[in-house]
Amino acid sequence: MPIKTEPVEVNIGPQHPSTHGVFRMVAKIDGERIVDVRMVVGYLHRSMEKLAEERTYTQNIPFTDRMDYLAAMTGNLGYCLSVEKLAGIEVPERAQYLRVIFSELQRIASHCMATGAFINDCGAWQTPVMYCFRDREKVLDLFEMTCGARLTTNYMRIGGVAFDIPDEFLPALDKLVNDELPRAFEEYDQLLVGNEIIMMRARDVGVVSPELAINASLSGPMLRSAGIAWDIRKADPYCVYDHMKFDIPIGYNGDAYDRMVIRIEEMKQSLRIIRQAMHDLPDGPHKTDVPLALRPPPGEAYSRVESPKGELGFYVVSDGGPAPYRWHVRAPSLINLSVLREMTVGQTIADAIVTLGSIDINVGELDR
Amino acid sequence: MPETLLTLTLHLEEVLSLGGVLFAIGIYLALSKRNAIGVLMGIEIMLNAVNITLLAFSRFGESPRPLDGQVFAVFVITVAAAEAAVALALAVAIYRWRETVNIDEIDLLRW
Amino acid sequence: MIADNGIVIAFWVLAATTVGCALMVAAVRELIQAVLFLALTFVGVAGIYIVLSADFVAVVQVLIYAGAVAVLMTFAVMLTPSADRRNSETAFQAPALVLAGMITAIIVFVAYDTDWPIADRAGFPATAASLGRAFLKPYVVPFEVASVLLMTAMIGAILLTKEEEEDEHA
Amino acid sequence: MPTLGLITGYWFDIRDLSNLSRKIYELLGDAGAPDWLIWVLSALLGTLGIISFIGAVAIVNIWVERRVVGRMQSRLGPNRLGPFGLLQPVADAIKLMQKEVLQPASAPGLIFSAAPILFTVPGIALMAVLPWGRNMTLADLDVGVLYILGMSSLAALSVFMAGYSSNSKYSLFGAMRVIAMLVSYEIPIVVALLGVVLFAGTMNLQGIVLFQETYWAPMVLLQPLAFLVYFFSVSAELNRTPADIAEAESEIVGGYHTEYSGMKFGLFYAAELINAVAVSAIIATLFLGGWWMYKLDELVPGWMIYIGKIYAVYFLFVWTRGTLPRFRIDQLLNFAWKWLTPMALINVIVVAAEVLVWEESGWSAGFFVPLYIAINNLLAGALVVLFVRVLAPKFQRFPVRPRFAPEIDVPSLPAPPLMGEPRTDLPASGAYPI
Repeated sequence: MPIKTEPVEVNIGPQHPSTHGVFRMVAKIDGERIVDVRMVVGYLHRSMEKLAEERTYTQNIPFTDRMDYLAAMTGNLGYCLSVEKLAGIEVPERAQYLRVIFSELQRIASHCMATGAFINDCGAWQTPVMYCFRDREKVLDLFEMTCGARLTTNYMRIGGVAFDIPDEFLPALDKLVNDELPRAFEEYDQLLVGNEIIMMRARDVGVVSPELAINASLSGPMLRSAGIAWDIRKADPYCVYDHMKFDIPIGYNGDAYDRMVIRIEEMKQSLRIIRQAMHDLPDGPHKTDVPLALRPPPGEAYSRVESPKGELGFYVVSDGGPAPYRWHVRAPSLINLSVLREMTVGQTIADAIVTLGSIDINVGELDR
Repeated sequence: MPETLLTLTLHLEEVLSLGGVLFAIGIYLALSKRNAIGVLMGIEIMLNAVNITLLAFSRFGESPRPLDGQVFAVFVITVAAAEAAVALALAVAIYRWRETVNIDEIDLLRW
Repeated sequence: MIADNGIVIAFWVLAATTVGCALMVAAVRELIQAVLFLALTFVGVAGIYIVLSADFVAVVQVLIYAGAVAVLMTFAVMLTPSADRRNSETAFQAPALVLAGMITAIIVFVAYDTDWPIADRAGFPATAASLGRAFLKPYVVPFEVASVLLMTAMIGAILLTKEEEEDEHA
Repeated sequence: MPTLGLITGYWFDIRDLSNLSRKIYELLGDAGAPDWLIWVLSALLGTLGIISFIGAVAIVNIWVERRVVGRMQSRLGPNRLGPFGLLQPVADAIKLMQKEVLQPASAPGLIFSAAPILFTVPGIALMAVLPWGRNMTLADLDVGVLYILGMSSLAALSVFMAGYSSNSKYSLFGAMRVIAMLVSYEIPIVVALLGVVLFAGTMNLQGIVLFQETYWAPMVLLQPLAFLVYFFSVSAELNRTPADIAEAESEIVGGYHTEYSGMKFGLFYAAELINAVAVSAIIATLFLGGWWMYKLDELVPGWMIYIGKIYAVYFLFVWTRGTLPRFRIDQLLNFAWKWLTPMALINVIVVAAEVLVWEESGWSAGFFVPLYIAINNLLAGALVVLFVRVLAPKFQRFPVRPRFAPEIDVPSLPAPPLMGEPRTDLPASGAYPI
């Protein structure tokens, strides 16, 4: 005869240390166990998709910075690719290589943040996140060197990139990818991969089955952790990814631990890509000339990139005017988050926090 | 000891009276409280009062083995701890069964 | 007879605290507050034990009563629904009050009326070692019985609160 | 103890501060002060010393902890205010005092306000029985170890008061977790200290230090298992990572002190530091020899050695806090019941047998102490290995590292440059502001 208890509703967020922004999770709790979860999004809604219909194509690039502000470069890139596809603009080869270099650097920065914050959610007292920040800072230094901004870079342009790299960039990048970051990832390997406490906290927590992952249209590390090999860089290559040699890490069990180690492995693969791109980086212009008030022919285009969070898609409709008629963003944070209920019901609060941390959402992108 | 203004003294009777007062409070709690846990609190206070009495006799009383009072007090504490655990387990079990810990509703054996 | 000003003052202060807290246990309306006052009562009683030169018993009192029993009681209070957390009285309140008053009167009368055999000795020195010897020499059988009792109580408590197997699937 | 020809026993010999206080009492006694005045004054003086030490500890430890953890996190830590940021704790304290003290409208005010004050009591009360030097004990309790246990079990009640009276769900979670932890971790703590008490034959802390001095062996060598069990259990009771589930910031925001602000929160914060130091001091006394350190305590003041040892243990706590992620509550309770309690029980049985053999055989300590050091260390190692082999959670179902996808399953439909025909059914574009 169990004790009769009423489930309690607990608001996890919008003001909570572990919701990574203003996201709210209304958990119905029986003791420490979660019975039901309701997600409330929209606290950071800035109406970007509607605002974009009032601005020219070039003016919309800064919005993409501020969507996933931890991965501004890939946001820039995805949007520029879609407009280039819509307007049929050719991008110079040097710009394509630069785009690959910067989006892979951005992947490293974003995954650093995700890994550190994830272990913070596991309860480490800020130490891993500080280590990850240390390495992320080095990447951001390179961004600052190139385009003057660290976070909201606004670097990609329709038809290329905004600036060519400065002279001191390549030596600095060489030092970073051949010396500093490999050593840092070695450290992550020793400290995080196979760490018993992290395994106790993250193994079999927040499990996504392959069927659920496909049905829910998950992407990125969430999908790959379930053992499904899918990466836009391989499946639908953009820029010069088809020239690059790299491997796609996939998980075994679809749990939070798999996602963490996949992110760490992806950072190492990014280093491989950057080394190849550095080696092959051709000379030439970094940008084609595109009219400031670009008027693409009427039509629609969808292009997608593998952002650190997953498949980041931009759907642009033009009616021939100088501003997009409709602009829609397929935000991986939102779609990956949609399985939160399936992942957390039946777990304890502590596990739910770990699960949420392992999804790696970014509320700027979630609410747009 | 140097001469002080006033010498206060404490006798067995005063300690026994304290024990008596505490015991009475315990009895009042045990008899009058509606909640089973309140009753248990009364019983614990009564046991404490008895312990005070035991220790008072041990301290003041004439005895060949004066420490025996303390030995008894330790036994009382031991038994009281066991009793508290069982009584609280009973309260929880009763609550599961009857969904109340009010003793005037737990009257299955009354008539 | 204790004739040390400090100890006597300490006794009366502690006695007042203890009785006051015990009365508060009866008086407060919230069960959880009653438990907290009960913990204070236990600590006060421990102080009185020290006055009676029973340092071991006093520390055991703090450890078991204030540390364990009070915590167990708070736990039990938490397990009951919030509607039942009043500290209210049954219809026996008035008779209980009369009975308590009578018991107080009787005990105080007996305490002052009886001619107790008083030994005028100083307080005990350290009692822990001699208590330990007492437990293991003259009182070894009660000691073992007490441990068996504790074991039984533990098993009983576990059995009483254990959820039945078939209900786990419900 | 006139050793090495150094002056001793005089009031200006700081190796034993009790010389100084004795001198004061002698002066007072000569001046004709009554006995009770000297008693009260001596008690007040000792209390004042302890309280000022605690005050200094609370201030210094904020700085120490932040700097050390900062160093571990590859950053600097506070370094702006004063030399090496030493004034940072003062600024923190001033900020906390200035903050408005908020109280939930539905919180029972008395319990809510009393909880942080009561929380500081056990840590301070613990300090009274510690032996700071050969003659430096404020309260030389014969049941010191038991007193320590009783005091540390009181802290949970005030934490519970805080959590319950805050009337917030997160606070209540913290309170429930504290009680569950207390019920589980009290047992290994008591049983582990029982081993130490059995060996030393006394519950007096000074006596335990003297035992270690007599046999020239810190208790951590004689009782490694008890040390491990006590260290783990106590870091759980102290609410420090890896066992800080009661205030688990990332899960239940702040646990029992979620709703506290201003100086009430400051009291919790300071009391936590004081408790950590008190527990470090207990470990330093029981396991590391207190003020004794082979022959060093004849040269250096014992209380300095003692404070050094306290901070060495405290560093261990800071280290674990800066390194390890948190356990889940069921894992922690498992750890207490399945690992620590059996280990401590085995330890007590072994120690009882060893002490019995020692006392009955009548052979010299010079034979038994090294033998028992060897036996107990071997036993500790064997038990730890055994428990890890048998009880550690198994994760071998899946490899630790991810595998690499052999091939990407690329769908046969490459996306066309333009999806479908250009749409003509769109409404006419208005005047778009550019």
